[in-house]
Amino acid sequence: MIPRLRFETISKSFPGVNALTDVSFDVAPGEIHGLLGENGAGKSTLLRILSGVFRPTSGTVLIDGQAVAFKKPMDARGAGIAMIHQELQQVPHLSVAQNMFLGHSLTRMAGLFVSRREQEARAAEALSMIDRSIDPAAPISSLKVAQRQIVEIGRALLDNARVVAMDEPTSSLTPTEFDRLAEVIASLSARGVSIIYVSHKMDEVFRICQRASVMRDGKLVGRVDLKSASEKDVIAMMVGRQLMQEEHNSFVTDTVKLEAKNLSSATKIRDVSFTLFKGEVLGIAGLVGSGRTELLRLLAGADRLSAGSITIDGKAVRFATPREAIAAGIGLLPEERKREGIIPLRPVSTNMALASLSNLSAGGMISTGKLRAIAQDLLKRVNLRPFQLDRPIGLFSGGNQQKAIIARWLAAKSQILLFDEPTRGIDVGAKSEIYHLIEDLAREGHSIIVVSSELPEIIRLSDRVLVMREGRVAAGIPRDQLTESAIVAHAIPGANAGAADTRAAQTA
Amino acid sequence: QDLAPLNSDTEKNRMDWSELEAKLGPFPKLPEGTKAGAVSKTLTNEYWRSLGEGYASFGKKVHVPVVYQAAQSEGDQLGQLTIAEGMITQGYNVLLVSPQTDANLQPVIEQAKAAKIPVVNVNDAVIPQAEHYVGNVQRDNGVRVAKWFIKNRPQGGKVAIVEGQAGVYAAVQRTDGFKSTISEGGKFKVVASVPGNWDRQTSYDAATNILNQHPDLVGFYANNDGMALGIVEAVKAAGLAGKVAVFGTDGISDAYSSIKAGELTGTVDSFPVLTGEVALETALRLVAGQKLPRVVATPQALITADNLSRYQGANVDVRAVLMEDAKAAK
Amino acid sequence: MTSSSNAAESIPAFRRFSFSLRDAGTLIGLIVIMAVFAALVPGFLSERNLVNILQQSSINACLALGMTLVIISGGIDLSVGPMAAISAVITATLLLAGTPIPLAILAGLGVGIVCGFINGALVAYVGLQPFIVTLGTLSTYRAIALIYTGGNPVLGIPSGLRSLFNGNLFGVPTPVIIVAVVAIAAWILLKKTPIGEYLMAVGGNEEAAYVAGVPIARTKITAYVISGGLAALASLILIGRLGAAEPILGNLWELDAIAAAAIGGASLMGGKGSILGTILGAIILGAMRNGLTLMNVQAFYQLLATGLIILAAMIIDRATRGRG
Amino acid sequence: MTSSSNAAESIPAFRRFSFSLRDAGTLIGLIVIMAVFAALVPGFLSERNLVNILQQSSINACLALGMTLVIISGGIDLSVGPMAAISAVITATLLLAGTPIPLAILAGLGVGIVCGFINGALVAYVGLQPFIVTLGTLSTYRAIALIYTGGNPVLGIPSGLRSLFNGNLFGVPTPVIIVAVVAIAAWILLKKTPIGEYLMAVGGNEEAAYVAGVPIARTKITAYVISGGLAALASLILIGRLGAAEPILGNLWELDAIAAAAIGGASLMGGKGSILGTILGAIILGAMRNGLTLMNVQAFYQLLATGLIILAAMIIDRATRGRG
Ligand SMILES: Nc1ncnc2c1ncn2[C@@H]1O[C@H](COP(=O)(O)OP(=O)(O)OP(=O)(O)O)[C@@H](O)[C@H]1O
Ligand SMILES: Nc1ncnc2c1ncn2[C@@H]1O[C@H](COP(=O)(O)OP(=O)(O)OP(=O)(O)O)[C@@H](O)[C@H]1O
Ligand SMILES: [Mg+2]
Ligand SMILES: [Mg+2]
Repeated sequence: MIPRLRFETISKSFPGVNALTDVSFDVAPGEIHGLLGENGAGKSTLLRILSGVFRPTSGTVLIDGQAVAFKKPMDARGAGIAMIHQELQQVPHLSVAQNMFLGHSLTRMAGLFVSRREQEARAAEALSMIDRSIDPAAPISSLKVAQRQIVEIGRALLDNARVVAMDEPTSSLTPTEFDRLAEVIASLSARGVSIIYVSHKMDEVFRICQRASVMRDGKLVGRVDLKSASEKDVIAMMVGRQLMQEEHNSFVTDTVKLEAKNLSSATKIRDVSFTLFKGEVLGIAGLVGSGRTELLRLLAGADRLSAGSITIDGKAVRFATPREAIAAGIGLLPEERKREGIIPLRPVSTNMALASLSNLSAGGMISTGKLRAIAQDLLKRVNLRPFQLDRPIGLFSGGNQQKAIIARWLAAKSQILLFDEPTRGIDVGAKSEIYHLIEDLAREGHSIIVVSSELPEIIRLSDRVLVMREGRVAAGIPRDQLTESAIVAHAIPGANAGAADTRAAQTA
Repeated sequence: QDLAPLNSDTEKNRMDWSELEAKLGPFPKLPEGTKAGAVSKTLTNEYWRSLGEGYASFGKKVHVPVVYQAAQSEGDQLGQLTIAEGMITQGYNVLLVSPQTDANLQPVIEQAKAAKIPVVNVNDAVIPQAEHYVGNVQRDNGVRVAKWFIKNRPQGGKVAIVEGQAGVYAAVQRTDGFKSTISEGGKFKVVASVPGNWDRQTSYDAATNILNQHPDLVGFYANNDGMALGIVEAVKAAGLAGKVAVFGTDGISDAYSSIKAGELTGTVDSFPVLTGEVALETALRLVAGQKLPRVVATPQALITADNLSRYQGANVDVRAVLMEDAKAAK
Repeated sequence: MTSSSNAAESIPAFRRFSFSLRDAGTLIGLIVIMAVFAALVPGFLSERNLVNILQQSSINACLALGMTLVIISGGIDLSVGPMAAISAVITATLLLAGTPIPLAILAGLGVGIVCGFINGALVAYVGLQPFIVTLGTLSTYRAIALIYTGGNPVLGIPSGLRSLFNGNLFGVPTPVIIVAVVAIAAWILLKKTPIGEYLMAVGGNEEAAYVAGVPIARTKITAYVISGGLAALASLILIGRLGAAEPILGNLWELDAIAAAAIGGASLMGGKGSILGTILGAIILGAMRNGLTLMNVQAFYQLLATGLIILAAMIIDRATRGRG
Repeated sequence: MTSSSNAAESIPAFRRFSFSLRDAGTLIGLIVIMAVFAALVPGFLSERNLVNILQQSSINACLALGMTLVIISGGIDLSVGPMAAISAVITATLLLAGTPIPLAILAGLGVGIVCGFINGALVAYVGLQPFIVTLGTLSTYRAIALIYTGGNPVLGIPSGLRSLFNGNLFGVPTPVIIVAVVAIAAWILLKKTPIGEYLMAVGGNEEAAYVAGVPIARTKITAYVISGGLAALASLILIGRLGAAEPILGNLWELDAIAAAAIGGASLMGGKGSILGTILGAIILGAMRNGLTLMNVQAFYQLLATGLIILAAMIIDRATRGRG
């Protein structure tokens, strides 16, 4: 049988980096093909070649046996290839539906006018497969990241594509949404649509994919049949070594580090109270839109409190800007890396040092030596790849950008670290590195709050978990009662929201 | 540096252009290879192009090559300075400059002095340190128009002024001359004196607004002809043609045509071509080593439909006519 | 654009209606200015004067509409004045040479379109910065107009053209009607057609637009071409009014046009702008000039007032939108 | 920022050196222009003329350095000319009133700094768009200078100040030395201090800079304050040269300063710019004017050449950087 899609000895080099070397594999019609690899392995680059964003340095892409050479994304789209990009590709002042149909609007009157109503209807239809709550007429900028990611998925479903390339489509989604995506993918596959699925979440890949190709350093290192292979083997193939068994370690002390009382914000947060101890890792779980990100932004001084108080080390604090929070020892790893995290044109080293420049300067001048030393040290610690400190951060793969931002807060010596989806888009190897890092930080006496939509991650890391629901703390679950079902039970609206649980959360 | 700051309108050490030959004798012989450089404000205004024609025609007459340059726009102060400095380095024997502002060519005066090149300030802005100035009396432009009103509209009434760019010497002087003269008898009232920025469109809009509020206006005085022609259109659009007198300044050819057509009431012509000729003559006499007074005054005349044929036409020798005028004035 | 990006973010429902809210802010700014002048100048609110204000705002509004589209696409067009000048002098010379009026008008508009196309091509194909491209063509086009005419105005525009662009229709000046039609067309273009979406997309997130298959170059060029065409149209209105086409016409028009667009809510970072807002912005500027002239404010103080009113209008607008 | 976002993206090592490579592009542009003039104009490359070019470029370079910092921070400053005018007339009147020279200089610089601070505060605290803020202050500051002096120039600057700003040191004109020192200081500020990093962060991604604790408001204000201070310094150089301070001084300075920064590689989208590039850009503009004058090109054609050379310099630069 002719494969639906075939990569033939694809190479791509960027000046200074060989992103892909002789990658060949094929995907059958209706196949759901996993594409695995560490951060920077070249997965996105390969898919971007497929979707016409890049042209390969050498090699050919064949679709249904025919060689294609796309000059621009439009060409790929015309050839029946849809792509969900790793980073959100959206235009702020357009509506959800307009974004979804951008570049191939539905029109009436001989293509003269955009048919908004029809677009919105079709957009709603596509979105409803995953999330019914998104209003296709709303401006995209009013949506949270997760919802925007769903919009990206919806967009790919609009084209009746032959191949759908998904580059980490669920990086900010919760398992609930993944379940629905899995159904959608299954029905696409049943219709003969081929899917390439890139994700760092192994369980997802094992659940939906039949076969997978594994990449390392721009080369294809193996093809695996996921029915027979074990997760451990695949990870070993990706990372090139065995990962240690993950176990939770607790370093909680009974010194109160931060105390939040009755926090409310103008928009979402209602009456949130909790205590954070020195050395504690406090997990915050909840559905998309439950207010987790908002809570972290409040704590980090990025948004204003409308009521309530925060004390750190027993002293009342009130932050007007993140800068003040940083001075008080709080660091926020933002959820939306591209928009809130990086200064794309600046080197990775200065991006890392941005929050601690005053400490790295003497007499008003940045001490280049100190900056280099700390960059060397911390970026090595987070395992940045490629290890080029002067390279603009915008050119790094998504996961490596994330690592650099984590390093930012290590450089700033923040005592309270607020990690919003810290492993979003991070490969398994690096993920375990980050887990160890978080544990090390806790051991060193940092207090850490981790927001994550991945329940295994929350369970792996947390000493205690707060579950949020509609802007309130629905429950506090201590370590010994921590299970996925316990969290889910509290997170879903209408479940038994015990006031007692809330109280438990504050003192647990 | 010991020179008192020049006020071209009031300077005592002056001479009328008509006396040049009489007092200094026939045009002298010049050193071999004499060449003159001239810098003016802009070529986008006919006035300055005509001045250049005057330079060229006199240069041709006495076989002196004249290079005439201008800044890229009115108000380009540093660009004009660059041009003038370039001329000094290039070894011209004399410079004629029409500065954008009173001060922007000051360094040229100093550098030229060091290089022993005479500099003649020709019209408009006045460099305080200038040793020689050729031009008309700016203030007098406004005065002449005011006098016309006093004579021809004896019952008085409301008048309005549309000014040139705020802060520019010529605009300030012309406006002031008109304002102070017309207010003297107490019969006229200046109901508006608003900026037109040397711009036809701005003046049109300003005039429309003024006419709207004062339909009984007697007349407009504009600091230049371009603005006056804009005002004429506004007056026509308001249906007040013939009722509101409009005066401009400079005497560009379009102003003449408009007067002929019975639209523009008048303009104060300062005869740029003649001014150019006189200025170059003055400059070259300096090169030849003659002593001249600090200011050589050039003529101007209020042109209206009544006297237009005297100053323009196929057989009119403007120079001769003006010479007559000068004699008559004495 | 402010340090309080957080505030903006925490009011999403807000954003949903932000366009009309922003326009409301501009409208309030206009009302405040009108009220102040009405109190100070008798007759300011007379019908005749209001029509006057609209007529005097029409040229700037026409340019500002094109500017708004360019700004939305992430660019800027400093060359509107010189483009207008070239098409004015060409139309005028054609008319004087006896070319039929419709043909001369088409030629004038065509010249504006060609100039706009050159701007657009330099931005989109050569990849130069819009500011510097149009700064370069600002000089170049002006020089062409000056060289073509030798610096002299072209006088004697036939009355046929003049009445077309400077007449009245049911008591409304034709320039006002023309600009209203253009504004409606621009609004439809922006809100109802794919091109409008492309403009917003290219200015809002060029990479996303590219990946989505938006024809980037074509979209940018379209914006500059429209700006050129509207500059030409503005010049026709002007020569209709003045009866003369000057090569120096349109000096500093770009600043007024940009000010109108910005007062109306266009962001010079691209991706954002409102047709209604721009029209209101142009009227704010027109009303201000008119009021100051009627008050016979002295030149220096008029300049002062112009500056302060622009700032005040922006501050009022910012405040009514509820800053945060 | 071009349609080929992909192409731009695919040249990373490039980007790594992009600053110096970009500067090399500007340098090549300068060399080409110099070579052309050298071939056409005898004496163009004489030492005296070269010094002349530097001296004539010094004022624009001084302004353009401040402009570069503002542009890097994501803003723009249209009010440099009027800021210069205000500080010039105030310094001059103080000097005439017998104030000691150092004090008068400090006062002049202080005035520029205050004006810059107002611009910065309106941008950073009130949250207005930089273009419109500085368009408003462009009129306001100019009006203040005119009102303060009644429109008259202030003549008779003491020779002490004049020799300070218009003298020679080892045969090099002092303005050139002053600007060289300012350029080095600006380079150090941008490359070696936290403020420089903050400027690039704020212009590069304001939201991210905010979350990372960059003091957004303070950073933006710093840029405008520096721009105001350097405008004042430029005005001191000018009044040293002219011996007079005029309220209408500095007309259209902003365009030249922006052109120099943009030719030198500053992106008006913010986050990007080069001190060396800006200096080269200012020299390109200076050399061009000088050369055209020496060639006795007529004003209209000079305007044409100015426009075309700006475009050509940008195209050469784009081409040498290897477009894609
Ligand atoms: N536009 C670009 N310019 C230069 N280098 C690039 C560019 N895009 C990617 N690279 C480099 O190519 C390599 C592969 O990156 P790619 O984004 O394909 O990795 P990835 O496998 O998708 O990683 P991740 O899991 O982190 O998303 C990396 O070293 C990256 O830095
Ligand atoms: N359906 C929705 N439509 C529009 N805005 C929403 C919706 N749901 C939530 N939001 C906005 O999201 C914010 C709260 O979500 P927040 O990001 O704090 O929660 P979260 O649990 O962190 O979500 P995420 O998992 O996406 O990070 C609020 O400001 C709210 O206005
Ligand atoms: Mg990737
Ligand atoms: Mg979140």
